[in-house]
Amino acid sequence: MEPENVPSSIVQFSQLDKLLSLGRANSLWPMTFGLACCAIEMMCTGGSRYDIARFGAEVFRPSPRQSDVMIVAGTINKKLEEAVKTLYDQMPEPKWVIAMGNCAISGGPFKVKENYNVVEGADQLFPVDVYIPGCPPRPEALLEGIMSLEEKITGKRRWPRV
Amino acid sequence: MTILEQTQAALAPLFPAQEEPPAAAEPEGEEPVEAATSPAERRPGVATTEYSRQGYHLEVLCEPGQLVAVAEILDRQRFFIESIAGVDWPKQEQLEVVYDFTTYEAEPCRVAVRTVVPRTAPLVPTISGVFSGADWHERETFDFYGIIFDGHPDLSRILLPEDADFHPLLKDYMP
Amino acid sequence: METSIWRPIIYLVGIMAFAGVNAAYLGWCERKGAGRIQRRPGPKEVGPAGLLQPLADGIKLMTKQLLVPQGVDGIIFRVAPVIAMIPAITSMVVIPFSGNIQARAMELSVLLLFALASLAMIAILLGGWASGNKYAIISSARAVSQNLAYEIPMLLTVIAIVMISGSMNLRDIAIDQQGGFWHWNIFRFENGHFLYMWVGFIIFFICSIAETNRAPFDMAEAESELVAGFMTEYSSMGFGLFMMGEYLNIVVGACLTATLFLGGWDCPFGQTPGVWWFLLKIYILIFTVIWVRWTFPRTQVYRLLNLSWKILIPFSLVNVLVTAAFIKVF
Amino acid sequence: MTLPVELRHDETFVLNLGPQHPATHGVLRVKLTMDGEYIVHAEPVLGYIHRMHEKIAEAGSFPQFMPNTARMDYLHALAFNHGYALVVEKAAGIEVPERAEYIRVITVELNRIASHLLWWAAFLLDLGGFTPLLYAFDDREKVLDLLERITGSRLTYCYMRFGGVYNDIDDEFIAGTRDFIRRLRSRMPRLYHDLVTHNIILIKRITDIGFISAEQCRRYGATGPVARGSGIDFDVRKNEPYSVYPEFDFDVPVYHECDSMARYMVRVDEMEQSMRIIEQALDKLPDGPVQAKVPKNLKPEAGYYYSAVETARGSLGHRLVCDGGKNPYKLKLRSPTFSNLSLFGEVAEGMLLADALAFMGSLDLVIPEIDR
Repeated sequence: MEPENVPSSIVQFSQLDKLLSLGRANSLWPMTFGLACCAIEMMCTGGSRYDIARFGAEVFRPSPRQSDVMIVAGTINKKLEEAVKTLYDQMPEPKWVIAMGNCAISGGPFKVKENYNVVEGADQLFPVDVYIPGCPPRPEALLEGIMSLEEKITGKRRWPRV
Repeated sequence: MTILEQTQAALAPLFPAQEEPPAAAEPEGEEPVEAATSPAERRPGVATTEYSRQGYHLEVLCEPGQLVAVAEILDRQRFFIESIAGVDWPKQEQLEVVYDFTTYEAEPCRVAVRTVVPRTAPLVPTISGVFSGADWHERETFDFYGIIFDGHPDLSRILLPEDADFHPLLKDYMP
Repeated sequence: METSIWRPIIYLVGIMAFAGVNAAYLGWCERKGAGRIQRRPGPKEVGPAGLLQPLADGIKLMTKQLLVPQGVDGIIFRVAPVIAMIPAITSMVVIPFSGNIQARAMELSVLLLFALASLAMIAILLGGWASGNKYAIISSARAVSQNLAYEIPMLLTVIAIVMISGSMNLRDIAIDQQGGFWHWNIFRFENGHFLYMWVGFIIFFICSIAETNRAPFDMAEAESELVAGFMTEYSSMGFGLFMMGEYLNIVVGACLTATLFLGGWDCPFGQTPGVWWFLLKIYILIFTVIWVRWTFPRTQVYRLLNLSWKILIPFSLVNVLVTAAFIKVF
Repeated sequence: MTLPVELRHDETFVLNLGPQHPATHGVLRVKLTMDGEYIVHAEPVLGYIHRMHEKIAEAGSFPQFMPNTARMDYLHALAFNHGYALVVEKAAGIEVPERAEYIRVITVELNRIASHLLWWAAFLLDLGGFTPLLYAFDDREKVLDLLERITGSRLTYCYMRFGGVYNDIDDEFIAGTRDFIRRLRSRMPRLYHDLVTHNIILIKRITDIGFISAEQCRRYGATGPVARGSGIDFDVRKNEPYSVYPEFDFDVPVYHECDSMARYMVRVDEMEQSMRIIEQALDKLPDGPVQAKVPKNLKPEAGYYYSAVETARGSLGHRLVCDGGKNPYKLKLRSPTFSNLSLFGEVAEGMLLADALAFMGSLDLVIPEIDR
């Protein structure tokens, strides 16, 4: 994947900016926000085997005010829509969103023609930074998603892609 | 006497039309199975069903007006409510409500109670006064089918948003 | 004194550095320690062994948007985290790190410490109240009742110590215990009688965990009940300051325990005393606090209060009486 | 423990617990009317993860709905697979080969252990104990490895087929399962009981909390560990045996204390019973095919069918109505936690907030299963 072309800001502090983005990328605190099946895999990612703590991202904050990244782990439906939007708005900048699983990407298995209740993708509500496909994605996939987000923030990848 | 027979005996007085001996009632019990697609033709009554095939022992077809009485009898027999299911029969212009009851006793006994109401005026009395658990099940059935449970303490949307104006499980509903 | 201008500056810098490093790196210790207990590596990718993790967290927290939600009491909301932080740092002034490392040897330093400790509770109360969030308000009410309940047994045990040492000066109390672990207050003999001060030590340690709102007494920020408690509405460094204040309170609590009961900077075997012994003792105590947190489930509010009012306070009262009796009567 | 205080209804406030709250395990919302920390009135609000499963069932053919079943109760997905397969097999009159039945039992029970482990972890998390979560996940990962090996997925299995299972098990799976049972048995006393079950804080915290009487269970239709913790000896596997469960010797743990601790103990004991079932099934495992011949286009006879299975949370019912077509005409799912949760409001009244959350944790809620 080519490095993304990030538009430069008006005022630049090149070295400082790099430091800031490094700091942010290495301290991504997700919100405790499980929706459905994917949330279980999200919990597994925090478990001893996968240990999301290695990247400093294990601090699951229950309050949106203190979290940096919202992992949308599951299906959003029409009743929940408003709540999820509110949670997103409550997060302070800079904030990122990871759409975990097919439901959060597009509605997944619920994107059918009888669909009367499921929002077809989190990106219909707010911008999404990283998409992790799978139903549900494996914990490794979530780690990869976290690393992709780091790459997006700093422009550098932690480890070479395998 | 097994629970099944007890229940059958307790329910029998509700359906005076079925005064024939039980032997005669047996074949009639099979009838609703074949006639599933046309609920309109069924007659009220109690009938045993083939457990190994259908998964329940007793089937009660009743008028909506008899529901509370049936529920009270089942309550006395220490049954509990498992679920309430709505079924939509648009061709017959009917809505059907299927109640499932079972018991904690060691001997299995499942009772299905079925009743039909016209699609245009779906009004069924509530049994939430008898079984508290029926409360949410009835709300759900109302949510999905628009069946009004008369006398329900709080018949509101349970699964769909409060402002939803449709009943999604009706066969003719398409978003 | 000729060095009068340099002395405060050196101590100011020293204390600030000590506080800052502790506040930042105790978080790392906690995460690593939790990892150890839970059979996983913990932070390890950010810098060697994850040592740069607190730096990254700090940078992130400092550069995050400082959100002041609508409907909060703006001034108090902004001031509360600072109030949480300041008393913890100020407390360090009177703590004797060793025989000759102490910023100020005040006569009533024990009293000053407890006065400052109460301020930390006020910070929680203000923060929770100003947020205007229902969870935060419940949390601050809990914090106040908890701190009130636990300050009493804590002070009562300290009274016993003060009676033994005959001083309210932390330095004097520590000097009084020099010369090996059998002189420490926890194993104190007086007139040939063993004083059972270990009871006081346990009460004091439990109280200091409760005072710092640590698990299993973390009622105020009980995550699964009150979301994030009084910090629910705080973002960025407001939250960061509360966190740092909490860690500093643990440090102060450990320092106090070490000075009052474990002989301060005294070497356990009667050898050369020094600041390293003091640091060793406080970090052992801090590790115990972390260990307790990751082992026990949280208790209940009323059980917590019952524990204090029905068990700890009577015991510490008896402790005071017995100690007085041993000193005066026998 | 409900304290004898007089609740003053004039100074109450409303506290919204959820839909995003760490203790609700998903997106349940509970509207609490509070007086200080006492709950005056509790009303669960459902539907935040309603995903139209019943509508989707009517739209597709019979096999097409199988993947959906796993996405309802993702913690005990195989039991949902099993329940759906059972009802369709009943309707279509399909015989299942014996080996397939055994494999079904083994996998369902393994999955039950995984589900109980996760409940255990999440319950302790509710009570503020974080470390047990990771120990339980450690063991749970082993189960997931085993199941992944034969089903191909970690969480949302689509393993059962009408008339059998998708994949045969091999020696490595059998050896791995035996290993896992040995491992869990050896870890149970030290890691689970010494650390948690016998912990005085936990015992004080959940004993006498959330009293549900047997009569209350019956009125609300509670099943599973919730009912068994209230002294009701009801387990579909025993009361109404399906599959090959009658061939195994296992007990149904029943506790009469009716509190959260009783429900806790029921689940912990059930893990041991599941291990017993798996061991016996592995010993008796017959040879043979794992999939019966089933017509491609399944068209069960018109009629009403019901099947019940015991999931980790209670009795799961499938009410199937067929009209002779290739789609289920109506499929209603009787989800156990829907009924179990419905008694929350009545029991939580007068409780302290923290106790109510401990009680809620002991109900073992899986929200997508409630909302379907």
